[in-house]
Order: sequence, then structure tokens, then C-alpha cells
Amino acid sequence: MNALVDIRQLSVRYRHGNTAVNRLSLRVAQGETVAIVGESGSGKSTLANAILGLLPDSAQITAGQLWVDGQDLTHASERQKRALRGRTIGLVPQDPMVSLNPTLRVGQQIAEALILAKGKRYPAVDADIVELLQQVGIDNPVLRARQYPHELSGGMRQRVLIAIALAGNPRLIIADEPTSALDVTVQRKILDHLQRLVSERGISLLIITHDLGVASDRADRILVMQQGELVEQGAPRQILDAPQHDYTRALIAAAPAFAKRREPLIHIDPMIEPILSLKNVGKTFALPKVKGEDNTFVALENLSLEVYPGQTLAIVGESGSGKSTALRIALGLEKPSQGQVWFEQQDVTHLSWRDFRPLRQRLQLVQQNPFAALDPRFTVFDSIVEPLVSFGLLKGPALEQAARELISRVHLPASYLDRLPRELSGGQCQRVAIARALALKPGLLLLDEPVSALDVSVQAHILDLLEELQREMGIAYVLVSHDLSVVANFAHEVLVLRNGKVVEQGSVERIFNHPANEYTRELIAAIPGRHVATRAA
Amino acid sequence: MNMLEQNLGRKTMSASPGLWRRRSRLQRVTATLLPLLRRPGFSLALLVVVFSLVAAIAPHLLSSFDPYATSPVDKLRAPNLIHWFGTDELGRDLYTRVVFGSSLSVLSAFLAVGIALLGGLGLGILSGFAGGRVDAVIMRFVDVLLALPGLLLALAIVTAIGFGTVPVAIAVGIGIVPGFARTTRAEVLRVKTLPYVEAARLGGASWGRTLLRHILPNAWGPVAVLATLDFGAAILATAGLSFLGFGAAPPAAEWGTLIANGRHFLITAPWVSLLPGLFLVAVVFSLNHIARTFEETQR
Amino acid sequence: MSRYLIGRVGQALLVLWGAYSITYFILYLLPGDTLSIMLSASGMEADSLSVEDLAKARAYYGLDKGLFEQYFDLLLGALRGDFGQSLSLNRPVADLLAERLPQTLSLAGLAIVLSLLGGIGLAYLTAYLRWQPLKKTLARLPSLGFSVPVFWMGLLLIQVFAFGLGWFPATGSKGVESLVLPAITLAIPSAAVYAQVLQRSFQGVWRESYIATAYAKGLSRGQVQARHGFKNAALPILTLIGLQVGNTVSGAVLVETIFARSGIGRLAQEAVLRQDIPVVLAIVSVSAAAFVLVNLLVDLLYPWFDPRITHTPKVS
Amino acid sequence: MNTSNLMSRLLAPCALALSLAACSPGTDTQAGKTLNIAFFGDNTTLVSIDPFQVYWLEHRVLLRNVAESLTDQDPETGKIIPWLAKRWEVSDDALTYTFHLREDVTFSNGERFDAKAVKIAFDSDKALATELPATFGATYLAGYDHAEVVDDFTVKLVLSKPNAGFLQATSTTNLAILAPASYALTVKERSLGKIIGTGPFVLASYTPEVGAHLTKRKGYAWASANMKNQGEAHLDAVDISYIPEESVRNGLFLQGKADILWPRNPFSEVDLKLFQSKGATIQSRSLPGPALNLFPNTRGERLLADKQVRLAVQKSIDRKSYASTVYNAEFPVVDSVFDVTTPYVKSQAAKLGYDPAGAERLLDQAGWAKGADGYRQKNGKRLSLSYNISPAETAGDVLIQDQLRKVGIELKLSVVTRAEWVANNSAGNYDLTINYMTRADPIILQTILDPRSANSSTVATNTFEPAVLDKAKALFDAGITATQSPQRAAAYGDLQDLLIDESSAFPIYERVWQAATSPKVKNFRWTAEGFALLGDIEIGTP
Repeated sequence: MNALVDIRQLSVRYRHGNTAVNRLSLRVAQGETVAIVGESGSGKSTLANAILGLLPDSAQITAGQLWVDGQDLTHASERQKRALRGRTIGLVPQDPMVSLNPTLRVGQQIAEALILAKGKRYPAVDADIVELLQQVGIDNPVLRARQYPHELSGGMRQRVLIAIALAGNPRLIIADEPTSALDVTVQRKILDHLQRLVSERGISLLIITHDLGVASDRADRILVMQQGELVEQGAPRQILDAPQHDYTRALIAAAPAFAKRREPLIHIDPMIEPILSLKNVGKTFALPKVKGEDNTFVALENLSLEVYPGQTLAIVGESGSGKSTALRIALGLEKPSQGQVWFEQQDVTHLSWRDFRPLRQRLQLVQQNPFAALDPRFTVFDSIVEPLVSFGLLKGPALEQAARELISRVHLPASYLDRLPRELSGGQCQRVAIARALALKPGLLLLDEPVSALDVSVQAHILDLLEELQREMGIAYVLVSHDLSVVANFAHEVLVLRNGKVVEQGSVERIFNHPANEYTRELIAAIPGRHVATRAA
Repeated sequence: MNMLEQNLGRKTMSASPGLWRRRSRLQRVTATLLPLLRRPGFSLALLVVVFSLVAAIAPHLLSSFDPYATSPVDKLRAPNLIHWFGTDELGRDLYTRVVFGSSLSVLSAFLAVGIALLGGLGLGILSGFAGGRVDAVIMRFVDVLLALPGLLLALAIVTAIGFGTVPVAIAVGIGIVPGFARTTRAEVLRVKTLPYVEAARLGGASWGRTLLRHILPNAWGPVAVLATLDFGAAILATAGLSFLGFGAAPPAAEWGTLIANGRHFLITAPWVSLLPGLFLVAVVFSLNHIARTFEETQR
Repeated sequence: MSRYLIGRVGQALLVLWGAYSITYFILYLLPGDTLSIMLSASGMEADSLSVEDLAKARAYYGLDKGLFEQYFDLLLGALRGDFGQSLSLNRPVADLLAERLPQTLSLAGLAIVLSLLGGIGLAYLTAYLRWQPLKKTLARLPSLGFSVPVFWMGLLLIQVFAFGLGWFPATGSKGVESLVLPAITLAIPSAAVYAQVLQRSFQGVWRESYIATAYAKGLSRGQVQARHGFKNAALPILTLIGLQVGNTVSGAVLVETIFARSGIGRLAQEAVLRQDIPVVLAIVSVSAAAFVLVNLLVDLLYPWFDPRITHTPKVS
Repeated sequence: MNTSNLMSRLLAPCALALSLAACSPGTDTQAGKTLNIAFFGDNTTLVSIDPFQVYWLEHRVLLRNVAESLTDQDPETGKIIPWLAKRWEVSDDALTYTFHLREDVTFSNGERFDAKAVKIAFDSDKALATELPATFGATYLAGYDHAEVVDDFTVKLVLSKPNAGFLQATSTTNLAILAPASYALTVKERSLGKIIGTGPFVLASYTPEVGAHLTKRKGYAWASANMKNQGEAHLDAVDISYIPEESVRNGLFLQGKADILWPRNPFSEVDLKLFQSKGATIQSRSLPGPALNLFPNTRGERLLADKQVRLAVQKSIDRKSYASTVYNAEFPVVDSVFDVTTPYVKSQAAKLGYDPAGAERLLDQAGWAKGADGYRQKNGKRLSLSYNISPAETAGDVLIQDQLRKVGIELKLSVVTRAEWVANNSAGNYDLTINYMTRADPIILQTILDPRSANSSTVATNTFEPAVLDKAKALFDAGITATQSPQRAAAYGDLQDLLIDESSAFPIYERVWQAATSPKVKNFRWTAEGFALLGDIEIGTP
């Protein structure tokens, strides 16, 4: 009876049919850290909202009980639920970039939570704000309190959100995908900080995440959810070592952190010329003048790389590292300020768009967000064959034949050719995008974060597909990613970028096992799940 | 939307993969339109608009009376079974007058929106596509047009080129150009930077192809919604100008003229002004409703 | 900031100059003999005048000069506040404007205030309500608002509130009461626009994450809407207020005619009927100036409402 | 309580802001003796209430009660009777008019009314007429040469050529005598309301397009015999407003916010019945001067150059149905070129019957055959007449259009601006045009149809076929030089015959001026020219 949260056989249904949470039971004791793991659509967010008493109008609790701190929320009035929020349950929302009111100062937003907790305005509120900001690890809190959210970095905003959650001295904090929008190193620091604060105060923590790695690193207990149902729960070790449920096993298999590292490419034939090489490439951008002085921003400095046929080179870096700039230069979308770009033994650095065009048949791109990468008005067929039509290569029945071949290459049924992107899932969209990139039979594919927008299990499938295609068609890949764990399983060579400079470069084996640079070590350490995985190994 | 997806899913799934053929555009259009038609509000609005379109093209199909024949004996009859909207001060059948007025009002709205579309789309695409100085110059020009209050600009144009339906339509059309130009430009700019446009470019598509196949069709949605909305607005604006006495030559009468002429009988025979007014409101409201429904389905 | 201000004011002046020029060229360049129009507007007929008299008249109206010379003379005059002589009213246009402007300003001012109150009020209520049938009905109301012709609405309001209920006078330019009906008539389309935009904006804002954050603090629905929803949702309205100035002026032409108010709008309509070109030109210029001014103010005030927008160059 | 508080707090600032622009002093105290008149929209073509320039009927109503004339005209008989002049003599050659003035009259600014004031008035008028020949008053002053002050209260007006209408002219508002101080002002200042006269009311203010305010003249005691009330006016003030919107105007009257509803056009049948059912009295008087006529363009290639066609048009107009449809069953049917209140009017009823069959016969004879669309054609040309209208068409115009359509004549109604309308007239760019003036003397027709003195000589010339023009001019001359009544009657009778026989004028309707007076308005009476004597009016309990 001393459980802080006690959920019994809870079912939540949306008005238009689907049951988001199905007969789910869960207990969270005081001071315990529990992680709920699930992919999109598993119902984990609905559960979090139900505990907060913030289900949307279209959702309804159809069965079961939901006790929080001795109150049954299924029958509580709005006022009672409101009294729980903030003071008993705090929320650390998902995306810090959009979770603060952009038109209110940071201090005011914290003050609001403080005043609500106290129940009235009080004079010492300013001091409390500063103290809270200090506690969550923000330096110069007096200044920060007066700033607006857009003046703060993502990490700082996340800390502010933690401060807001803490303001009411809650007994439970729900962290909904607390850090997925942040760079890995920042993510790690903030989660560490949050955990410390929580354990110091004996607050219970409920982490909602899609990342089994994060869950196993942080939680005392893991709950795995699939389609509204709780399929498995237990201590992290127990879950990882002896998963009971197929779905859990699939999740573990898919999670890059727990997967086996790829065999490095055995040999690079010295006779083979690189398909793409960047030689001492640099890029600077001009910024608006300030007080008459010229300002420049160095996006990329002295980058050299070579990609060989059939090989995968990964460029890894956090936001602002220059990895996208490198990709755009390689594609000819951006001209480098210094250096040269060679593609198939041809200097393409200064080629005009028109002159570059024939080469594009050999060089294609797969983009980050599969939904945005497809024209919503084009059927799958139109999208796939578009490059063929643009180059005027095929017509009529030959075109339809090519489409059928391409779609079967990416393991989609031919009937999907008639579908529109909105009728497809994210993974399917990405397959279509890959099929489109393959249409011209390119020698090199540039992959811009190809799986970052997808669920973990889908990620694995897409990466498998890419691997298969490489094997069968001998395509070279340049993979740009912020996620070392993806890289670890997929790339042969790794190049680590930071603030436009190359930090380290080498085979995946060497980088992961013997990182030479401090930053690289930091990056590797920040991979969630590594904690448990290495212990397990 | 969910139902639609499921329906489509089932249909495509059931077809055997080997026999795949491309689906025609018509099939896709009906697939999006059918569920909309099941909404009573939408159907009703569509009905009103279709009615006014038919009235505009073939008014004699909808009424057997002569809109211009006076009949002093029947003057100012209240609505009844023979004269559905009653009669005006010269005994002319008002329903017939409204139906025949459609051709002027609807066609002039078409002309106005056509001008606005032509000018606005042209300016907007050029501006959004060319960027740089061209964009700056065009947008300043659009700002200038925007700064001129619509009705006043229309009045100035009508002063210069004379009264009548066509001048009024031209004036109204020019007045709504800036809105179109701005929307088109914003849409072109938005769509231009979307990944699939970049993908098409990298897939070897020329700018022309990219513009025609990707940017315009995707930028078209909000512009089409605006066109539908402005169609209603153009009807209102022409009505306003005819109300002020700049409209068609008598005895032909646009809706605005009918309302204007009937207003003298507001106390004694209110239907003469109110019924044409109600009809006008119904048409414009229906257009707005259709525009909003499309907008909602686009989102 | 000051650099921005200078640039923005410069831009506003450029737009104003453009508006003036376009109107000038529409009125003076399009077909129709300007002189005979001007003559007949002032009650003379070109056929009854001798050659010398015609030349004299041409000089009097400044038509003996080249098109551009005339244009620059008029422009310079306008810059000094001298818009020339009205052709038919035989008075300086500036005097006419000075006499009529207060009427229109008070009407437009009250209309803008009413439209903001009405539009925002309706949207706020719609966003707050949770009972779907009523919410949906209120959401359709704005569409109806701008489907109704201003003049028709004006006539209806007069019938109901002036003659039916007798609450307000139907016409006249005297007193605040006489302003109520015309201002409401004028406010309805703008209010509908504000309401529709704000309703949509609220729909978007309710889905924002910071709303969830605010709820999680323990705020009530009303508090969330007031403190976090409203200001963010209302930002697009600010730009609209500027754009609605034009529509308000357009509406004033109709409303002033119906309610027999002697303001700028009615003057414009009559000037057009009399082909009194200097008056039309001056009114268009003044309206464009009002539009430009309000939009300038809106732009300058924007950072105050939305801290994300600054007018200082960013340093990253 | 709370909400109303909030509302008042919210509204207070706007109310404050508005009161700067428009503040209204309470007028309730004098409401009891203030007469409210609602006219239709003000004249926007010529903004002026300077008596000499004014042709606008509503302004002349106002002026009649502010400024007075040497003589007055009996509304029943049309006889000229004394007013500011006690008596007068006309020389035998009809060139010298000697007026003996009343000695007890003062202007409202205190100046004395005397021979000098009369001379200043006439000389100023003449100066203005020379400067602006097109001004309306110039026709009244035709032939006037100079004035001689004989003594303080005797003045001699000398004409250079005879003007049979001159004595009547001295009775009109156009030749009203203003205070010398008024003439010291510029024309523009007078136009905008600086008018000082001797009448029973003082013009307190005039705001173009909005209204005017008259106040009672204290100590007034020199009314003409037309007035019942020889002393000060019964009313304290008269409030005049110009309301262009008909429905609004009618509503104000029905609400009791206007005591006299006095639009330009006669009431429609429904309105008439509505007002009568509310106890209102309908005051009517045919306005002296021409009836509402359409005048043809008989020049060159114009279709109406053919007399047959003109006669056919004349026969196709159903005046009876016009009167009863556009107005009401009791409305008089026009039967002459002139309205019945004009001296020397001659009925043409026999020639103005509705005869569509006759019209069709005439057209068939003239070679105009009916086409499939119902309109007649000859040599591939449609029988289509253009009629310019400004500012807007009336129901009557559309009715005429339909009546002509029945015999196969197309009447194109083109709505144009006033300026274009004038330009089209002077360019002869029309088939039918319209013009009317109001004056209780047939001489007024000269300003419309005599090419030598008409507003638009083109229109006047075009009205008559070239062969008939000289005959018409001769009749006009006969009318103006005749000093004896029978001679004038003969001249104007012949002229009216000529106009109808030649179908150079198409009478459409009798210009009846109607005003609805509320039950509390007593003693509404018309002057000879169709104005009202406000000094007589009393406001009582109904």
C-alpha cells in the first residue's frame, strides 16, 4: 500500500477505436527509478499522460484503477488531479526546444511553478529561482532567469525544465524521453544530474523511453510495453540476460548498443582508386557585419577523406560539428572554400550544376526524414522512377518493369507502387527513398542520418537492408550520423568531427577499442546501454 | 482519414502483386472526394455552389420567367409558390433575377480571381524562385499594392476605365493580387527547401521539372484554398461596388445591385433585399466552408 | 536598433511613394481626357470654351506641363501637405481631408477596438469551451462573419437596432451613440478574420509541448490558456491588425454611405462619381499612409510581444 | 455588477477618445419647438447655398425662409404680389422696373434693408453672372443692365432688353436680397453658408452633405400675404439633415426622429400607404416648370433623326401605367411638356395616349422589322437607343426600357458619372437625355431648350430637327418679349404643340413633390415654386 503509483488493470481507449493502454498494472515505490521502454505507438506516452491526469479529450479510461499517492485518478475531479500535478508529480517533457513558453522569461516560468506549490506569492521567490537554477547546474543563474528560452541552449533548457519539475518538491518525476533531442554527451550529463538530484531527495523517477540502453543504464526496474500491453518487467540485468518475451528479445537484438560489431573490411586493394575523395576541404561562412567588422564562421577545416567502392565511411559528430556541411560539399550542393573534391578520378570541385549533372547518376543521397524526403503527391511509383524519368533513361513498360525490380530490391510488395507516402510507415518510406536512390545504379550513396527518425527495430531492418545492398551491388556508403552506436555496427571506417575539425579517423575497430582522443572516448562512454552491455560482455 | 487509409490498404493488399497496374488520377480524386461528400455540410455547400455555377452558365434552365419583363400588376408580391422569392417593385420575378444575376456576379468573380491568380501566381513564383534582388523588388511592389485599400484602388481603377461588370471585376482582381503573390511566394519558399525537392534535384531533375512537378503542385494547396476564399471575397467586393452604383448596366443586375435596389423596400417589402442578400451569403459561406474543409484535409 | 529603425522607416516611405505613384498613373494615364473630365466635374463644358480659355484651364489644373513634371509638382505638394484643389468642391483638398478625417478616424478606431474585442473574445471562448457541439458552432461563426456583405449587414442592423428596438440612432455624425452601429458593422468582417486566425492559432498552440509543461505545473485550463496559450496564439493577430487597416478603410466607404456619415470613405465614393481626381488621389495616399504607419508600428512593437524577434543583427 | 463594471472600464477609454472627434451638446431642451426635416442626399456636384447660384430644390426651400425677395408669387393664381417691395411700376417698354420698398425691414445682422442694399444685391449678382455665365441665377437676370437708387426706399432696375419673366424672377430665391455684408464676402464663403437675409429664420449653420440648422429671427414682421402668420415664426429652430439612404430616411420618419420627410422623388405606393397608416399627411404639389421629359438627339445618323421613330417612341410610353406602378394609383398622369402648376401650361393629353399598336405600325412603315430576339432591325442595325443616366437608374427608367422593348425598341441604360454624363451630352453622344428645372414661369424652358441660352447648347440644338430649330427659336423669342399675358400664352402654347407634334420632348411623369408630415406638424403650405413656408408651421400634439 506504500506504492506511490499503483496502477491496476488500467485500460485507456481513444475515441476512434484503438486501445492505447490495455489492462496494464504497474507499481512505483517511493525512491524507485522505473523505466518504461517501448516503440512509437506502444502506449507509453498515453500511460504517462494518464498518471499526470492529462489525457486528451479524445481518450478515456475504460477500465481499471490508477492510484497516485493514495488517490484514485480514474474518479478524481479535475481539481484533485490539478492538486497532484506539480506538487506530487513533476514532468520533464520530451523536447526541451519546444517545451518552454517562448514568450515568458525563464525565471517567470519557474516562479509560476514555485508559487503554485506554495499556493501564494511570496517575496523570496527570486532567491528560490536562483537556487533551483544553481541546483540543476546552470551557471550565472541570475542572468539566466532574466533570459528568454530562445537565448538558452538545448541542454540549458532541459535543465530549466528539470528545475520546473523540481519546483513543487514532487514525490515523482516523469521523464518523457528526457533527452532524445539532445546530443549524446549532453544527454549523458543531464541524465546523470537528474538522477543525482532525484536520489538525493528520494524522489521516484519514471523514465519513458524508446531506448533500451538508456533504460538499462538508469533504471532499477524496466517495463517493456508493446501495443498497450506490458510484455515484460524486471531488473535491467534480468531483462538483458534472460528476456522472456519475443518482443524483448527482438528489441535487444535491434538495439545497436547490444549488437555485435561489424567485421572490418578485410583488405583494401591498393590498386583500387577511391570513388570519392575530399582533399583538405574547408568551408567558411560570412556572417553579418557587427560594427563594421567582418565576421566569418568556420564550418569545416582541413577535412580529408577517401571512400572506396564497397566500403562504408562514417562521419560522426554532434550538432554543429560540420558533418552536414561535409556531406553537402561531397554532393556538390555547396562549394568548398578551400581544397578539392574528387569523384571517380575527376576533380568536381568547381563543376557547374550542369556539368555535375551526368555524375549524379553515380552519386545519390538518402535523407534523414523519410516522410519529408518523398513528395506527398507522388505515388511510390512516381517517386522511385523519377530519376529515371529525369535523365530520360526509360519509358513506358520498361519503366514499370524497373519500378517492380526496384521495389522488390527494398523488400516491399509491388502493390505498394500505388500508395502515397502518407499511406506508408516511416520504415517503408525510407525503403522507397532507398529504392529511388538505387534507381540510377549509383556507385556511391550518401546516407544522411538514415535511421535517426525511426524506431529501433525499424532502424535495424533498414541497416540490414543497406548492408545487403552493399553486399550485392558493391555500393560505397558515406554515413553521416550523430549516433555512435549505429556507426559501430555499420561502418568500416570512422571519422569523428568536432566544431569543424577532424578529431580522429580510423577503422571502426581501432576507434572503438582504442580511441586515441579524449572527445572520442567521451562519445563512446556516452552511448546508452554501454554500461550494462560491457558488464554483460 | 483513418478509415480511408484502411480502405485503401485493404484494396491494394487484396490485389495480387503480379497484376499491379498504375491507378488512374480519377480513382485517386474520387477516393479523396467521396468521404468528404458524406459530410452533410460539405455536400450542402457544394450543392449551393454548383447551383450558382449552373445559374451562371445556363440560367434559363433554372427558371422559366423572363428576368427583365416588368409586370406592374404583380409588383411587390411576397414570396409565394409562383414567385419563390417574391417580386420587385416592377413585378419582376426575384428568384429569376437572382438566377440571372449569377452569370454576372459569378463570372465577374471568376474574372477577378483569374486575374489575381495569373498576376499573383506569376509574381509569387518569380519572387520565390528567383530570390535576391528580383524578390526584393517584387515584394516591395506587392507591399505597395497591399498598402492601397482594396475598395479605394478599385474605385480609382473604375474612375479611370469606367463603370460596368468587367471594369469592376478587373479592379477587384487587381486588388487581390498581393494576397496571392504573398501566399504563393511563401509556399514556393517553403516547398523549395523541403528534402524531396532537393532529392529530385539530386536525382537529376531540371529546375523546370522540379518547379512543375514538385514545387507548384505542393505549393498549390494553400493557393487553391485562398482562391476559393477569394472567390467569395470577389463576389462580395463586386457586390459592394455594384451597391455603390458602379456595376452592370440595367436592367441586368448583379446580386449587389439587387440588394442595393431592394433596400428601399426594407420596411415595406423586406424580401426584395433580404432574399438576394441571403442567397449571396449562402454562396459565399458555402465557398468559405469548402475552402476550410479542403484546408483541413490538407493538414 | 536605430539602424533597423532607419531602414524600416525608409522602406515605409518607399512603399508610400510607390502607392502614391501607382494611383497617380492610374488616374492620369488611363484613357479619358483628363482636362475635359476636370472641366466637366467643375461644371464647365469643353465644347463651350474658346481655345484661349482651354489653354488657361489647362494651365490652371497644371495639365500644360509634361506628365512627369506634373507628377513631381504634385508629389512635392503632397509632401508639404498640399494636395491641390478639389475640382468640384472648389476647396483645397487638404481642408476637406482635415474636415472629414476625424469622422473616419473615430469610426475606424472604434471599429478596430470592437473587432479586436469581438474577434479575440470569440476565439478565446471557442478555445476554452470543451463541449464539442458549441465549440464547432462557434468555430464556424467567423466564416459567416465575412460571408455577409458589409452593406447588407449595415442595413439589417439599422432595421433591427435603430428602427426595431430603437437603441441607437440610425444615422448622423453626432455623438458617440451614432457611432455604435456603423462601428459594429465595420468591425464584423475584421472580427471574423481575427477570430478565425486566433481559433486556428489556439488549435496549434494547444498542441505545443509548453502547454503540457504548464499543465504539469498544476495550472488550471483557464490559467494555462491565459498565461501560456493566449500570448503565443495571439502573435499572428498582430500582423493582421496592420493588414486589416486596408479592409477597414474599404469598409468605411460602404458604411459611411449607408449611415450617412460624412467621412473620408463617402468623400472617396463621391469624388469618384464626380471624377474629382485630386481628391481621389489624396484619399488613396492618406489611406496608404495610415496602412504603412500602422504596419510600421506593428513591426516596431513586435519584439515587445515576441522576444524571439529582435531588430539587432544576431551574432552567433 | 462586476461585468458591467468591467465593461464600463473597458469602454471608458474609447468613449473618451471618441468624444474628442465628435461631441454632441444635448439638444433635448429645445426639441419641443424644433422641426426636423429629412431631405435626400445633398448636392455634391455644386456645393453651394448661395441663393443666386442654387438650383437645388432643397436648398431653395431653406433659402426661402432665410432670404426674401422683392416680390412674392401667389401659389394659387401665379400672380406676383408685394413682399419686400410694397408696390412697383413697369415702364411701357418693359425695360424699367421701379420698386417701392418697405421701410421696416432689417437684415438679421442688423443692417437696414433699403434701396442701396437692393442695388448691391443686383449688381453683385450681375457681376457673378458675368464671371460664371453658366451659373443658374444668370437666366433669371437675363437682360438686366443696372440699378438706380432713386431714394432710400425706391430703386429702379433697368433692363437692356425685354424679359417677360423678370418680374417673376424678382419673386424667386435666386434673386433674393442678402445683406450688403454678405456680398462683401467671397462667393465661396457665401456658398458655404455665410448667408444673411431678412427672413423669419436665420441660417445658423450649413454643413455640406450633413445638414443645416435654422433659428428663429426675433422681431420678424414683414411677411408677404402668402403667409398666414405675419409675425415671428412659431418654431424656435429647424433642423435639416441630408440623408441619401432612402430606407434610413424613411425609418427616421417612422421613428419620429424626423417631422417632415421630404425626398426628391415621389413616394412609392407601399411607402405612401405605410406613412398614411402611421397617421402622416402626404403633402403634394406639382413643381412648376417642365414635367419630367426625355429629349431626343435628332442629329445626323442618330436613329431619332427619323420623326417616325420619335413618334413611335412617343406612342410606346404608357404614362398611366408609369404613374401607377412607379408611384401610386392616385398619381397624376402627365399630359403636357409642363407640369400643371406652370403658368400657360397646355394639355396635350390627346396626343400622348398609349398606343403600342400604332407605334408598331409606324415602325413597320419606317422599315424597322422585328428580329428573332424581339428587337427591330433595319439594314442589319438594331433599333437601339442609348440613354445616359447619372448617378443611378430608377425603377421608372427600367419600366420605360421594358415598355419600349414591347414594341421592339431597345433602350440602353448606361450609368455614368456626372462628368461623363455632361461630356456625353455636349458631344451629342446620346439618343435620349433628361433635364428639368423648377421655376414658376414657362421661361425656364429656355435654359433647357433654347440653344442661345441653354446650359448645354448642344442638347438644345439636338432636340429639334434642323428644319424646326428656327421656328422654335422664334417661339422662345415671342415668349420672352411679349409683355401681355395672352401673347405669352399663345407663344408658349405653340411651343408646347411644336414639342409634342415634332416629338422633340417625351413627357414621362408629372414632377410632383411630396413630403410626408407627421401628425404633429400643422399648417404645412407650399409656395408657388413648391417650397414651404416654415414660418407658418406649428408643432402641436397630434
